[in-house]
Amino acid sequence: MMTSLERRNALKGNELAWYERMLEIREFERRTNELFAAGLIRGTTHLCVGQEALDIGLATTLNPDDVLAATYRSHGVALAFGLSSHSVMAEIMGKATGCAGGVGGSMHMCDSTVGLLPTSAIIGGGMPIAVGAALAFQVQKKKNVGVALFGDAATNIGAFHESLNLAAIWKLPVIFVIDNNVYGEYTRIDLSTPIEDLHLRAASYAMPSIKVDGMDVYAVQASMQEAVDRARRGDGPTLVEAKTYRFSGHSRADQALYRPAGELEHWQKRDPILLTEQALIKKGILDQAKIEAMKTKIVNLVDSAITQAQADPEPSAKDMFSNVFKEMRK
Amino acid sequence: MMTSLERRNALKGNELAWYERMLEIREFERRTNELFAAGLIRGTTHLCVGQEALDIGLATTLNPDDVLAATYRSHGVALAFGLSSHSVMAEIMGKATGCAGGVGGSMHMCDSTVGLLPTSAIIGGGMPIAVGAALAFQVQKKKNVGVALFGDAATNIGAFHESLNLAAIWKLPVIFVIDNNVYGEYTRIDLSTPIEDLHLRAASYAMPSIKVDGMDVYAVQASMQEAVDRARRGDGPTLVEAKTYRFSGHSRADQALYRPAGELEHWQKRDPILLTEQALIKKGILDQAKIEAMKTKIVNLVDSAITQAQADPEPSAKDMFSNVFKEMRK
Amino acid sequence: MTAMRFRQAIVTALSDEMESDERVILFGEDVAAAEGVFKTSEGLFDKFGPVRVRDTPISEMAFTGAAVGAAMMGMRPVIEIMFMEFLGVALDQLVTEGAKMHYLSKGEYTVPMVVRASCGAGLGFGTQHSQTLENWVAATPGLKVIEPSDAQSAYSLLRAAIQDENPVMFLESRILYAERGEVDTSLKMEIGKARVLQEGSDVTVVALGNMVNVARDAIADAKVSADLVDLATLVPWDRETVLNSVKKTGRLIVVEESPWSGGWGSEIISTATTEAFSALKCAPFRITAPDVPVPYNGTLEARYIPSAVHVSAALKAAVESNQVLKPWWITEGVSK
Amino acid sequence: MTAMRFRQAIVTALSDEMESDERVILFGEDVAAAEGVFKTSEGLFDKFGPVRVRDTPISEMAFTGAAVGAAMMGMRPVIEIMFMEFLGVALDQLVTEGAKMHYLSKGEYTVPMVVRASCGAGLGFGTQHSQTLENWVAATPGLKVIEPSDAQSAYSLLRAAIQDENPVMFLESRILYAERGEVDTSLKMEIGKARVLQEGSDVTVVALGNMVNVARDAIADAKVSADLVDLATLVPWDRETVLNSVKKTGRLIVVEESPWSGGWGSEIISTATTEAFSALKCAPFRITAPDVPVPYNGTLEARYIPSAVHVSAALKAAVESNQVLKPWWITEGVSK
Ligand SMILES: Cc1ncc(C[n+]2csc(CCOP(=O)(O)OP(=O)(O)O)c2C)c(N)n1
Ligand SMILES: Cc1ncc(C[n+]2csc(CCOP(=O)(O)OP(=O)(O)O)c2C)c(N)n1
Ligand SMILES: [Mg+2]
Ligand SMILES: [Mg+2]
Repeated sequence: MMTSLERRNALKGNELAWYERMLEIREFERRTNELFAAGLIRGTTHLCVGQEALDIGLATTLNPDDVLAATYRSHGVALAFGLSSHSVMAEIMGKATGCAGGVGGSMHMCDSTVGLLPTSAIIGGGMPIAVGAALAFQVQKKKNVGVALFGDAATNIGAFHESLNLAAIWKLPVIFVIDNNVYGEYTRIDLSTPIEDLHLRAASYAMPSIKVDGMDVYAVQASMQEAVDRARRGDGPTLVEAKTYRFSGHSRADQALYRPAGELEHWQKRDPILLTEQALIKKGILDQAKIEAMKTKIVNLVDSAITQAQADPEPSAKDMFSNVFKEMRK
Repeated sequence: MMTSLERRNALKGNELAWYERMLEIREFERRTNELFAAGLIRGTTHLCVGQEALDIGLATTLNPDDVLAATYRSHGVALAFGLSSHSVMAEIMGKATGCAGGVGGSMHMCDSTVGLLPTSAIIGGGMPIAVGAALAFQVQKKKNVGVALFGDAATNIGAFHESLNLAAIWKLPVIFVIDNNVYGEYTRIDLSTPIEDLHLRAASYAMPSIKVDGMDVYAVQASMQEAVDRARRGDGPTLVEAKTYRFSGHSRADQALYRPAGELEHWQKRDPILLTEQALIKKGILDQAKIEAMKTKIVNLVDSAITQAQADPEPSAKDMFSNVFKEMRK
Repeated sequence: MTAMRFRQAIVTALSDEMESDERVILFGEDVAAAEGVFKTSEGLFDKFGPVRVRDTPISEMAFTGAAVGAAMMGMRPVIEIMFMEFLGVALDQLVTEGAKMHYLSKGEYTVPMVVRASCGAGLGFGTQHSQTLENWVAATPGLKVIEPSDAQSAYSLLRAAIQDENPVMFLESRILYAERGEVDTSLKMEIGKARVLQEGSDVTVVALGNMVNVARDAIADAKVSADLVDLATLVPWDRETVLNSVKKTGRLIVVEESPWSGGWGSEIISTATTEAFSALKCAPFRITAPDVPVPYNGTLEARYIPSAVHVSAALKAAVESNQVLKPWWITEGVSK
Repeated sequence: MTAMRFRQAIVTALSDEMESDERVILFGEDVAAAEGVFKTSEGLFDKFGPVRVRDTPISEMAFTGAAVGAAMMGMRPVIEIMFMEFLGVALDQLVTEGAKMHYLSKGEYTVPMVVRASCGAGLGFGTQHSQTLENWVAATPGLKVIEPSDAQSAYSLLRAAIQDENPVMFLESRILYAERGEVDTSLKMEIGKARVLQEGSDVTVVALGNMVNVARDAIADAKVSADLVDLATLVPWDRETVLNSVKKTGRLIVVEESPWSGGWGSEIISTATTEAFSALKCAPFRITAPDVPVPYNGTLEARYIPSAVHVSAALKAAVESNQVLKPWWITEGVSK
């Protein structure tokens, strides 16, 4: 079994691995959806199908000692950051072996070994925390960056405004990444927000911003690299807006019937996995046979992760009382 | 005794009355400061010296059935809106005759007969409330407007961002007025905010904005009129930034020693009362003799208001239990 | 009488109020076109249109405050905070602004608004979407707090809340949304009046929201003679009914989903002890959730919530031998 | 031992911790250049410089959350919320994020941060700047809550709070800032331990923050033999000390500045009743503020806060005749 850190490092400079990890995320979400429908997962889930390029772009540009504050929609970014399908699925199933020990669930992914802070289920919850992590790095004179990843609709919450302003005035090494997947729950972004290009809000804080095609992993990497470089240089924060699309419904059983006809199909033509596939084929490092082999491997990998997670033990009553407070060193 | 509404209406189209009311505000604040220093007022006070043109500009452009959500720094706007010096001073002194019955104090002015909502002592507290008032007007198909008046430093609180966005998306008849007096408490605005022209933040909401010389009552009126017209036409909100200067310290005994040398003096040359005085003299409706007479009248008016307030009764223990809940109609 | 689900009782109350009073407007995230994530506004957008039923951006502070302002200008806004936790980004507007406007205006302005919020554990929504959090709002003079336990009280109390001249926090046990009950739409209920759902002689059980149902099952299971008091309104709570019951039975158990520390049940015990001390036959006590964040895992979450089995044992201990049943985490030795 | 004001004890504790641990940083509105609106960070900006002592914009949500994030990355941030009410715009970050990060990370991340906030009535700051509001934070598993009563406990407990590995809410009775007391900077105090300030046999008086001083005066005035328990830590509070005292004296009075409804004192009464029922000689009771927004007028504000005169009368009623003293607004007939 590879550790999270090993799985993270395995992506380094390895384009095929990016593609494979994207396949893993896609397959993982497909199975999650299936398991939820079958009643084998409780609560709620928020799938990230269609956003794999963004997740991989983040994971491959950041270092494992950089940190990310993300949201309830984080299966993909967790896998991209290096967590195993088993660790994520076990968490979704509430097992003791899950990345949060089974007390978190689908909305709360975490792994300190790769800088994945506990993801927040509160809109805007993670932004000030990423700012604070960046503050620590600045004080500690470390070259790390803090990243907040959140949705388009989250740009309307007060914490967004306050976080960007504070980061700007303190010139913190933090990057705010808007995953603009066009919807906040069942509401199209234009119904809740009077401007289309959300990154333009950076102007309110004299902060540089970047708009990027979130379906293109290379584009995401390039934009993130620019922002990361700025942060590591000590030149402060950046607001990045990645234009993506939520292929699935918002959560659970949502069929997304509120979508205008043809919209999904339009975006599916720009499926990030498809785009990566085409790019790699063009570069001559991927072909149909390899694709098939990889897909089979991934199907099996995710399947056995699920089988394993299902067989895993549940946390005990005692576990529920652990980690409420950190005990003091005596 | 004139009612608040009569005092408000007395300003209508009467430039001399504006000037006189500005004198009243100035004298009122001078006496407030004196009384506080003498220990005759408890708690805290936030003077508005230097901002009289903004207060009068608002009061003369809005109708008495428009509403204003303002802040703890509202003695001036209360007087401009029509409240008597007695009613405001009695409140500051905690008397039963005060505009909030003595339970509010300096930070909580209110008078429903002229649309002065209870002022909030929480930064950002009034903005959503003005939005809500505007929402009511829109639903009720009334031509009224809601106005939020707040400081420069308040543009960094989350409620600012959320309120502007909500007002914009619902196209509400609301006007956000930034009283940019250069300081938030003891901190110069450039130390807390990375941009200088705060009205530019309106771009984040595709909202029109206006920058105006807050020392010039005519300019304030013109800008407010533009915003009010837009709102009454049903064309939505406006962000107005009035450039003013806080002649006094933030509150109570603050000597404002943190000000750069010469800054106060620079602004004092643009004292709003001075500017109005000069304009009225130029127009030939004011002369030195009239000024002297008015000043004497105002000094006496404020003085007798104070004398009266001091003699007024305190609220009774029973008053403290009134108006916690509105009793139901039976 | 009509059989309907708890969530339909909410819809019906909203609809009936909106029909009879055009000042009532409704807004919140996805309450209009999508009819609410819990379908608690089904049909209302179609029926009352986009002026009165509105989707908001994700801006709890702005839209809670907008309700305050609209209420002060003569509307009767009802807003939906999807999960009670989300009030954590907007508490100021309800508690520090809305609840104080009547007081600060010498009574000149009133704030007739209702903040509906779903609350409680049991559905696997994890630690940031499963608390009841009455404590955030319960010590706010000027704010009423209601928490119905079934479709009938949801219907009648929501109507009463909308008709009230004051700000009201209306907490809905999320786990009850799908539960069915008989509703008489002509039945009025008064805010501040507890419901004695069942009468008995040996013990008084006080509960709120879904815990009323747990308590009912427990009483049946324990076969004790109990007064079951559904508090229904937490602020102002019905001291008279509770005290009369305790004076009659001499025993008091409060069942609450709040944590062991800081939960509202302490106030019931404390008041009853002070006011009915000489009537008490044994120590009154609370049955609560433990002092931990709500765990996601289903088995743990089920243990987190007070269970009928445990409450039943507590009832027997009290009635049969005047004993206090300690929390399970103490008796089982898993925590202090 | 050094005589210093309460606010200087705060400064000294901050300074000593910052000196001994470079991970400690301080930020908030006007805490740096201006040294705090209550001068609770006097000299710290000069001493520790702009990297470790920072002024923030007026953005409580952002800077409270920034403390959470910085703490998770190994710093020990102390932030100042100028008036406790301002947490109403930022509660989410402390209660729903910060307090749950350790749990949600299987203990991998810790959040050693302190949120200092001034609280309480008595200085004429009006209804939005005068509450104690412990109830907003007290039912939060994962968050400790401290409220010192004098310069010594302010000093020792603030140091303990900063050294603690968990998020701590540190409430400072604003009215105490100017009070002087003797401080022994070598004295350590433990979080979660109450201080028995005075021992007696006939009644246990439990208080917090400035109410400890009111209780002390009352005990002297009433000339009763009382245990005066300064709770000092509200979460987790010292059950053992309180229960032992109640078992000894058989009488319990809690003095609190919270409102009558929803105040923290209920929990003390409730727990003591449950755990020490048979030891009680008479009904325990609370002395609290009334259920009204804090009034500005000085006479009313003085009545709002529990007074030594009233507490003294209550002590006598309890000790001399086992009676409960009703709140003054009831006995005087000004309210129900
Ligand atoms: C403060 C708060 N308000 C509301 C919600 C409910 N909610 C969960 S997800 C969501 C939509 C968020 O949309 P967006 O930010 O675009 O992210 P996406 O789900 O598309 O990834 C809402 C409203 C919440 N979790 N927190
Ligand atoms: C939420 C909140 N945070 C902090 C404060 C404390 N405070 C009162 S006035 C003030 C400065 C506000 O500056 P500005 O908005 O420019 O208004 P001005 O006082 O200059 O009129 C601050 C920080 C508050 N009242 N509310
Ligand atoms: Mg989205
Ligand atoms: Mg200012």
